[in-house]
Amino acid sequence: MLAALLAMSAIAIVLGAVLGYSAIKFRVDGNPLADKIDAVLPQTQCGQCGYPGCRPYADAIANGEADINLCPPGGEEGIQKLAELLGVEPKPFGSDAQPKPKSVAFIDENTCIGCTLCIQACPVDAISGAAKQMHTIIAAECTGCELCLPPCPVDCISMLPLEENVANWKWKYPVYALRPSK
Amino acid sequence: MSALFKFHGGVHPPTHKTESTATPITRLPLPARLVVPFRQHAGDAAIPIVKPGDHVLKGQLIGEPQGFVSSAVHAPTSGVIEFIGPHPVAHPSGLPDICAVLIPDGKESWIEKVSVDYRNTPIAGLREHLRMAGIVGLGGAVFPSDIKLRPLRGHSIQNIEVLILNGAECEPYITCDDMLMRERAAEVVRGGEILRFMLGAGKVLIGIEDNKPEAIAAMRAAVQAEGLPFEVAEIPTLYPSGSAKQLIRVLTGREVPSGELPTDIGVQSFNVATAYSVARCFEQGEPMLSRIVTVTGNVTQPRNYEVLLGTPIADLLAHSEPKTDTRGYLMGGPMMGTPLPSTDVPLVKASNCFIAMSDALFPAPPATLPCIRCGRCADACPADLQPMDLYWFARAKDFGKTQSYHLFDCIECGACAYVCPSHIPLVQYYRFAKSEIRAREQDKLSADRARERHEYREFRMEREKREKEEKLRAKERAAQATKPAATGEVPTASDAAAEAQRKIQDALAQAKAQAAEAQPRNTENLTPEQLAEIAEIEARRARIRELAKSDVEAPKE
Amino acid sequence: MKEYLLILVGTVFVNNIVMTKILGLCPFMGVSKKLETSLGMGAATTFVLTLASASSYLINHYLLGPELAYLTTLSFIVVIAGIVQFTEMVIQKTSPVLHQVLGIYLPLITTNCAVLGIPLLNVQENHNFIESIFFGLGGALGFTLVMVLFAGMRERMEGADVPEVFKGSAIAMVTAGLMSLAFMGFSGLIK
Amino acid sequence: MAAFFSPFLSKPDTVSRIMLQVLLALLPGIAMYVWYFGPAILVSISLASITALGTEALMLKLRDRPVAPFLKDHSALLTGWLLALSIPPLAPWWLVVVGTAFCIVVAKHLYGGLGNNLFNPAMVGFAVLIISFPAQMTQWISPHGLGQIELTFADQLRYMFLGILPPNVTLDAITMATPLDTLKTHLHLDEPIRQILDMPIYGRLAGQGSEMVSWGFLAGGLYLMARRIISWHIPLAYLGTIFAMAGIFHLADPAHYVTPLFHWFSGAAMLGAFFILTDPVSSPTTHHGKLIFAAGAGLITYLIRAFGGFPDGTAFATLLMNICVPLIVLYTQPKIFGRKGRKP
Repeated sequence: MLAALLAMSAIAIVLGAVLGYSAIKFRVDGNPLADKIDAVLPQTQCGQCGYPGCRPYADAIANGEADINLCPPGGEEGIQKLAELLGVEPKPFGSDAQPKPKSVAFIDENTCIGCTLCIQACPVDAISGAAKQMHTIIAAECTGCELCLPPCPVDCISMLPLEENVANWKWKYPVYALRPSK
Repeated sequence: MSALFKFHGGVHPPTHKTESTATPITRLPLPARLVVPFRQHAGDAAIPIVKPGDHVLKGQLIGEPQGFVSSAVHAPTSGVIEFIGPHPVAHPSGLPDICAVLIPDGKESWIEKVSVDYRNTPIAGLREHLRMAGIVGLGGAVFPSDIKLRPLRGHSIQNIEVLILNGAECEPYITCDDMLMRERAAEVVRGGEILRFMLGAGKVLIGIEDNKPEAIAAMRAAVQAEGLPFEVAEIPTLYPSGSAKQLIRVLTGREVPSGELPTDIGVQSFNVATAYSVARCFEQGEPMLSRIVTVTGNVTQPRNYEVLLGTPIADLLAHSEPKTDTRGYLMGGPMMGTPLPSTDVPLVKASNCFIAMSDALFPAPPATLPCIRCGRCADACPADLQPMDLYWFARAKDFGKTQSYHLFDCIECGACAYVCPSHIPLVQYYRFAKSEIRAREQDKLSADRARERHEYREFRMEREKREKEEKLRAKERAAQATKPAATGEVPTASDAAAEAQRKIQDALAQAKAQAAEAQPRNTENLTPEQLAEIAEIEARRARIRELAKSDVEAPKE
Repeated sequence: MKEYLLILVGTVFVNNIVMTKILGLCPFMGVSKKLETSLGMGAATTFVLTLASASSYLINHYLLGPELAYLTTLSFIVVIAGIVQFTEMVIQKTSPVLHQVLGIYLPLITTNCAVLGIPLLNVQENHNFIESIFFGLGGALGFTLVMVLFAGMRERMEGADVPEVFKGSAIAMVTAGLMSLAFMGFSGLIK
Repeated sequence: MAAFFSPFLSKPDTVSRIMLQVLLALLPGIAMYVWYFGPAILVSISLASITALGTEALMLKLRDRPVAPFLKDHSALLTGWLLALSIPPLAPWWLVVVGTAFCIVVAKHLYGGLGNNLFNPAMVGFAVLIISFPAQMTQWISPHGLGQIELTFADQLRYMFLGILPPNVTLDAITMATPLDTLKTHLHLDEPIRQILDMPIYGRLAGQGSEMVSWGFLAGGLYLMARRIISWHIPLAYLGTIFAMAGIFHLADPAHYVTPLFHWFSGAAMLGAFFILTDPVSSPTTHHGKLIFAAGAGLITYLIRAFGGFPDGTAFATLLMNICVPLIVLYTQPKIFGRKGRKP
């Protein structure tokens, strides 16, 4: 009986020593994963995921607090990429966070009073204008995050979905009848 | 005769070329109205510089190039611009595009045509001239020709050894280049010489498939007549030998490295029709206003026409009298062409052929079955790709994998779908995958830009906050420095309350004084009538005050 | 030297630990979704298994001896856990990507029945030191080979038009079954 | 509908025509089979065909796919025929039915039907049968003229369907092991090759009747290569490897290892080389891949025949190499246009 205890404790001591030494030698810090997740997110900084912007959401996913299907602007392929990156099963969107077609904000110029509230709210400075001057949205820079809608006192901002034109038209997934055409 | 080389794969579809080469090129009479799209070339659309109602001359610039990859658009004939706005165009999406509708006045009065002596004009000037004349590649890509003549990045002059004039025209049914070479070989050759001069190319090869003997003879005669050291090479008929990369491989044995341009290996290729329009542009000073078009297929009179750009297709087709059992029209060839959403679309620089489709000529293929990986498409692919794997991952929408199988090296020639025993629309899957990948890369770019702007904004907010705090602290320090000199001891809480009280009293007193001084002004030097009027108003005010007082008390009792 | 090679080839092909002995199925099913992860997992398992079979022989031969034979399983598990922890630290240091991608399956090597099974088989067939190392190496290489092939098949099956009910791990199980059916062809090859 | 995208032209060839060609190419071999072993094989082939088509239709109905186009593509028929040809003709009727049903349902439709299966369906069926019913799978009949008792066709039918033998005939009398099987058993008894090959069962090259059947399949295979239905890579590599391996071992020890030609014309070598391994769905698509795939199959076939437990290794070799196909294809991608680095 004594020999058994001795043997086991001998193994334990040897292993403890090896692991202790390597724990020091192979210390590693920082979490490169968060940057990779942030690279996948659509950077709309819209906060629909419940976090104040994409970087906080990326950090939350990295240390496992947040789920991967809370980002509607990222759409279906966003979840696909996150699932692939984290090696987990892709989850469909929850009922509340359904992705919407990409849209751009538009200021109705006859009601805008130039109060600069939307300019302060815009996460990517996509609104040009000054106090008491006319405001307008730079369509190219607007990410469609809808953060400028609530602060506007006169509700002159509306979201216009990007319509298809000859330039951004995409070929569709081919659909053909399995039955012979005749 | 330089040796010829082979490229992997290629197919032999029935050529159907003899129908439309029987009659010579016919000029089409002026149609009733012309619809000129502003996006007739690769790259950004031209910007309209005319307004509805303007009168324009034939050849007058109506659309300025915008951005680096763009080209100009001209009025095909003299007349009045009726309308500028969206109009259906020949695009697979069927979506409208911005066009100018021109009502010809029938006079065909030209602008003042200026011919250019290309030998002693700076090359850059010549390129600018081509860009403003709207000269684009007529092989099908409609890429602005001036950019293709630009020296390679970082080189002052072009190091092009070989210029190739592409007269292969390997698509079935299409014969517009063939007829152009037969009837106007001289100008094509002179255009080739201009391009050779601009590129400083050593050798010029003209590649023509051996199923066009008359064109080969005509071009050789023209080269002889012009006394130019060009070589007309007769290449074997094999689809898609007319594709630039494949023709360069056949004529020079060099392979354009994947993802790079032909100029990187010292070769540049132009379509023969492009060379022809370059010659017309410099010799007659004519911008690109018309082109040769084949109308063939299920029509009684298949032939080639010289047609003004912007001519509605319905007029063009009417001349060839399509047969009754035509069930649709095709722009381009049967292998790479696109179905026309309607015939009310204009002819553009890229439309080299229109085919009337009938069940006899284009039978509906049998039912599409799943891919059995038989490998015939891989044997037929001129780019040595593995179409069955590309199809497999494009169908599963796994775009990362399609790129690792070199999706973007696919030239969409259709050879794989042609030989597929399961009749799968393979090219459609590749176009879908390419569109999706391009859209995603675009999203990625805008996402990165959005992140940069967001991070800069955060940084700017931080900076502003810090500056505000510093300013505040500086002000306080300054205020601190002046106040202690006067009282010497630290004011206690009660003193502070008394201080505040005193301030309020002063403010009230000041307000009362101001109200008292506020006399009604301009009461002197008034005319008697004004004084009477003021008196009457004062009276009325007094009466109203009486009424108001009584009302207020009235409800109280 | 010939019989060492025979052991090696035998354990990789003929009595492959995953296909014929049906050991180590959970990482085989879990990690083989992508080719890179299965390669990483295979390498990690080979590293652990070779070390484990070597150290298990030493422990069994010198430390435990005949009278303490009842301790073999317990001590083997402790040693394997130590080695796996050591491997995890090495991998986290050398390639954090692989460490992140393997995720939970890296520490799970400890519970991989192949990793414990092989040392126990070594003891059962009382191989000498060199034989047990070759047996461990062969078993691990067999595991890696089969898992990489399986990952190749699963990546291709991603795009297959599998009926909805069978999508995902169901069709993977069927494929694994057919694979072991195929490996039965090798039976009897080595006496 | 499909003609709404370019290209609008296509070659008139179809999948059903390809599979039909392969079926036609099987006929010479089947003719030899009937000639030497009697018409019983035709019964099992028709049984297999009916089961294959029936199961295919059932599965297509279950997946609510249009049944007509898929039934007309003859792929199920081909699977049925290949399985029927690789199991003993006198095997009980349910053996063929169970085998074919398993092929079509599990090996083909579970993966998604035509074009999605990873394993060659016929060989999966064969492997399942040989492992689950080893007894019935060794009831091969002897070719004519070997002095065995000749069963009339009616007796054969009665035995296949009812399992009743004519009064004074025992099962062993009418059945015998395949030439390969007898070779392996006698080799185990350490008899020299020359003595074994003198047995009546062996003809000039290999088994008395089975070598002629192999000639039939060889003829069919060459027809397929001529019609460019299959490429030369797989048959050449497969038969070449078997020839090389058998040659080496025969030269090293002629007393224990038979000549390469024996291996060519015995068992399912020819059937495997031209019809089984060249199944386009489960074999690699790249030319180099086909060579590696077939060479591997040849190696494994020879190892199993010479040292393994089963008489003929073609089936297991096919399945084992099918496992490696996705990886082989991944690593034998040809250099694409513009990446060959060819500067003339």
